[in-house]
Amino acid sequence: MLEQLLASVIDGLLLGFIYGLAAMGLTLIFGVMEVINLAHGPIMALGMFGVYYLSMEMGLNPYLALILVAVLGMVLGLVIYGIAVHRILDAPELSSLLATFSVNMMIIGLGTAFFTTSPYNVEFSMGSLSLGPIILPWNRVASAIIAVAATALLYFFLYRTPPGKAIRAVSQNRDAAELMGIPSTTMLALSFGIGSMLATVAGGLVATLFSFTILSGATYELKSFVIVVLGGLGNPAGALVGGLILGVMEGVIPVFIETSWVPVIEMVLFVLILLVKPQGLLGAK
Amino acid sequence: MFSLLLVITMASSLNIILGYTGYVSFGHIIFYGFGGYVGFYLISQQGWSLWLATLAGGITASLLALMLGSAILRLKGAYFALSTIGANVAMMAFINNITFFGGPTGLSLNYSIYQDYGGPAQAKWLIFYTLFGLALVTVITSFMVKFSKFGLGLMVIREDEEAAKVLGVRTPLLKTQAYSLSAFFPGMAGVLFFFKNGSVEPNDAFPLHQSIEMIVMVMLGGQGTVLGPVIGAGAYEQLRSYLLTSDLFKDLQLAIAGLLLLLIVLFAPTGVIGWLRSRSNELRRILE
Amino acid sequence: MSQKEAILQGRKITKHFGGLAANTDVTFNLYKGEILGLIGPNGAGKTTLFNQVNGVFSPSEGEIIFREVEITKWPPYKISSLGMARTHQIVRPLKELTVLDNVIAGACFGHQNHPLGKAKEIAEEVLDFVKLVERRNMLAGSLNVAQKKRLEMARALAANPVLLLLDEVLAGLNPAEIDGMIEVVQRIRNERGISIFMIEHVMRALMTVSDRIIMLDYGRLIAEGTPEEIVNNPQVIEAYLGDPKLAEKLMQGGA
Amino acid sequence: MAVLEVKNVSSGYGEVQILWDVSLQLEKGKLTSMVGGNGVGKTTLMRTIVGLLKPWQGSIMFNGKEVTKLSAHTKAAEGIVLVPEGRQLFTDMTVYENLELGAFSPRAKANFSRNLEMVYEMFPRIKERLNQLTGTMSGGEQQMVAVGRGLMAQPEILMIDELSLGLSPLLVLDLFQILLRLKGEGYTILLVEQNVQMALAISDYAYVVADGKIELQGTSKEVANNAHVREAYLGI
Repeated sequence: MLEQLLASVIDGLLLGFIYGLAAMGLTLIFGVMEVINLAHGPIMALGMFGVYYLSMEMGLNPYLALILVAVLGMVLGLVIYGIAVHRILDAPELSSLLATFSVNMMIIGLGTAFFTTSPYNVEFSMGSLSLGPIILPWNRVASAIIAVAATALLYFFLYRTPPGKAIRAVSQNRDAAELMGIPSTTMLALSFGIGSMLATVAGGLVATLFSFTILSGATYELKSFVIVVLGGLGNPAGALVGGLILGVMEGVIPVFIETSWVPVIEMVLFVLILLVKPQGLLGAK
Repeated sequence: MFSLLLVITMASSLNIILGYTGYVSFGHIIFYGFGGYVGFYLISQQGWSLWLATLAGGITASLLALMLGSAILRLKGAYFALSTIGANVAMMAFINNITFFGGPTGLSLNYSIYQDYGGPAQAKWLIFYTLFGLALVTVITSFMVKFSKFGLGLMVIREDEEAAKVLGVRTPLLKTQAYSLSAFFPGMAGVLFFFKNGSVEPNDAFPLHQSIEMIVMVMLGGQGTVLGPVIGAGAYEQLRSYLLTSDLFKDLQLAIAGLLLLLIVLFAPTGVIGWLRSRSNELRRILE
Repeated sequence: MSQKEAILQGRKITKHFGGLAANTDVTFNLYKGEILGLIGPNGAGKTTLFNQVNGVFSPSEGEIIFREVEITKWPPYKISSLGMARTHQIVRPLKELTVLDNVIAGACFGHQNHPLGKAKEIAEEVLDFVKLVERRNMLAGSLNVAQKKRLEMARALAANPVLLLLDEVLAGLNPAEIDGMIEVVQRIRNERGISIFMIEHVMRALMTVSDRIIMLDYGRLIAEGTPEEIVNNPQVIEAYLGDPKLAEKLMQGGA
Repeated sequence: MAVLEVKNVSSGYGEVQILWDVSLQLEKGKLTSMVGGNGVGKTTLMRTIVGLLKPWQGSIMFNGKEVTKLSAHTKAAEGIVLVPEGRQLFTDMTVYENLELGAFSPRAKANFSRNLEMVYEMFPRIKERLNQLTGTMSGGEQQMVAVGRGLMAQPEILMIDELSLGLSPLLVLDLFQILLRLKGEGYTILLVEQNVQMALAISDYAYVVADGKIELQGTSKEVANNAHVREAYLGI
């Protein structure tokens, strides 16, 4: 029992880093421009298909493919920002929700036409790592390491580089940032780009672990919502912690009750936190 | 025609909370699904008549909204919208686990039951007329709300909730009432629809994307107007059935609907009615 | 003096936001039928005080008594039903509703809680009173600033309140509009017997309409008296024009 | 020589016009103040000059070059710097980060260390708290950071909106002394200040704004001795 529990916790933690990475993209965008990106899931799905095509069809190593996918994710984000997001930033909230959802519908619609809704698999294995009684597939370990590295890079960017600081400045006070000579529109577009880059990378990592369809993004999008709310909307560090909490929960809960209760618990928790502690468990601000 | 009447009912009732009160519910389908499930259970497992069960479906959906609303209507803007998504998914996952609702496989009817209503064909007509009546009652209710003191209170909340409180509007009460009312009709519609289909399962009952399609319909016609949701529902349904039957577009139905939504949001945020109203003052008075 | 009935009492009202004290120990009375002015420099805590009086915030400490009922922690709609109405410094018209509907809302939800039909009659009458009746079918969002201010006033009046809080109703108006508004304020008290508590920056106007004035500075009540007493109060002059000695000191230090 | 020339500018928010045909000049190295009641349009004018609001009519010339339609960040990068009302700091960032962001533009970056030294010297209090989040500071300290951040931007024109708002008299004295010093060092300053007496005491030239128009202008002495100004403020 204890061993099983430990294995579940480790499993959950490894997955949690990827969840956290995905949620970070969502929370970054919200933190900077108060837009809840409802196209987050489909963008993740595109990341999955990106890795699939680059590795299975073009023979690239999946992890190398991730780099290309990241670049494409950035470009995709910039395009989405320019077409659907920029114009509704000052409009009521409903507008941004609907605009990003319309992007969601378009990606899912086109994606279904191209890829159908049948499952795809990135077939690829690197053996396992044994830690005493616990056996971990290297895929999972590598994904978690990459997710951690990407998180660290994001933090380095946001806290140590001038454009990163400028993005934080814009997120805190857009007018004041303009007054300091910071081109706020460029920074907003850049953060949307980074947000969707993180989504595609997280999607790509998921693709190296599980089979997926064009609709798979939706599940991860919902998980990202839960995580983001756990960690506090707009707080990237919180997203990482939230991701780990969710990962561990998903690992541990099935040890005690049926797996099908997991989403009920997740979503009830989500609504409860929104109600009781909307600033998130970490209590930013 | 069934689905047209259904979407008119859904869009008009959503409009009460979305258009009049200004609260964006991304999970309004929850009331259709939950009310429908309860009614269907009463018919298929407890032998209730369709009429009683339909009423029960509406009432339980309203009660759900009352409970849910008294909690989540405290949230503002995006937080409210997110919580409705959460509630929707939670409910679907919950029903999946409830054995007397049949879990993931759902419930189905013994087809002999249609004999009580004059055979399957007759029953279908019966449901059609009932649904027609329901759609009509929903639109009439929407009209009555719009021109009542209650409706004025809701619109004051939509315009400025803080100012509403200062004016003496008991905002928590009114919001909850509006939410509850807007859940009643979808609950009944759910029972009728599942009864017509003869079965229900969680994935049919709580499709998140339909919640958002409802919002599109309301927006397309014009939120906050009586006729807007009706026109929007009609137009959207027309478009969807055209796309679904066209060889060229049938795979791209969703993408085109998405594009349409984006165009509305970017260029015509007040919908068809809003656009017409802004053309002329005369029309404004007619097109409430 | 002791005969006067205090309709609103603030007792040691204190409000903190985080570490900042917006109001500290503010105690005052407002007597029935009186126009009480509230002045103070920007950021002195005037609007914060209003927000506590009508329930938008509840005070961190202290009590508020209105018509002999303690209302300290009541929500605004409950206070409103007891007969208090207010206007906002930054006007809050219900933009997508018509002017008439804005005022009807005031009549049917506030103090009197009238049905729609009766509320409409009252609204028409009040709109006439503030000279906005010919614009009743326009959307409130399309009015200009002066009209929006009068609309706020009408909306508050339609509730037939016992006490009316006015937050800078004169700001942003030109001299002619100011005179018009002053007349309206006076008529509200004289013809309708409504007590008035008003924040105002246009001192000249306040001097002519108010019976008494209280002054806040850094969140504390520092002066109280008739307009005459207030203008001659050195603390008031200092707060508004700046301390003449401070300016001298500065010039010496700087030279 | 006029560094900044505002000619016949009208502006406002949405459909509401706030400024009517306003003209104003800033002379190089002079301290100009703008006084007037609440809501008369001083802040709106400042926001229009820096480009947060677009003028509806009229033009704005900066060093003889037209800058009327440039965006706020471009103007800031060229040296038109505003220390806005209410500080508007990046409250979840440290003092040092705020100062650093002040020097975002290439022009300002080139003078980074020199300006930083100057700010440290003027505001020793700030130097002691470089790693504190500005949101946790007192109003006075925040105002110092705001002025410091403005100075880091290497201003050709330094505009300050409500320097003394909500600060205690002692702090106000400190800040005004800093202003005097900046004036002595040749900064061109436009000051909006509710403390009329103090503003007029230290400035060279003054504009009185009322109802979105320039009602009166002249040397500070002339304005200070004008009976009309006293009347407009106190009604005496």
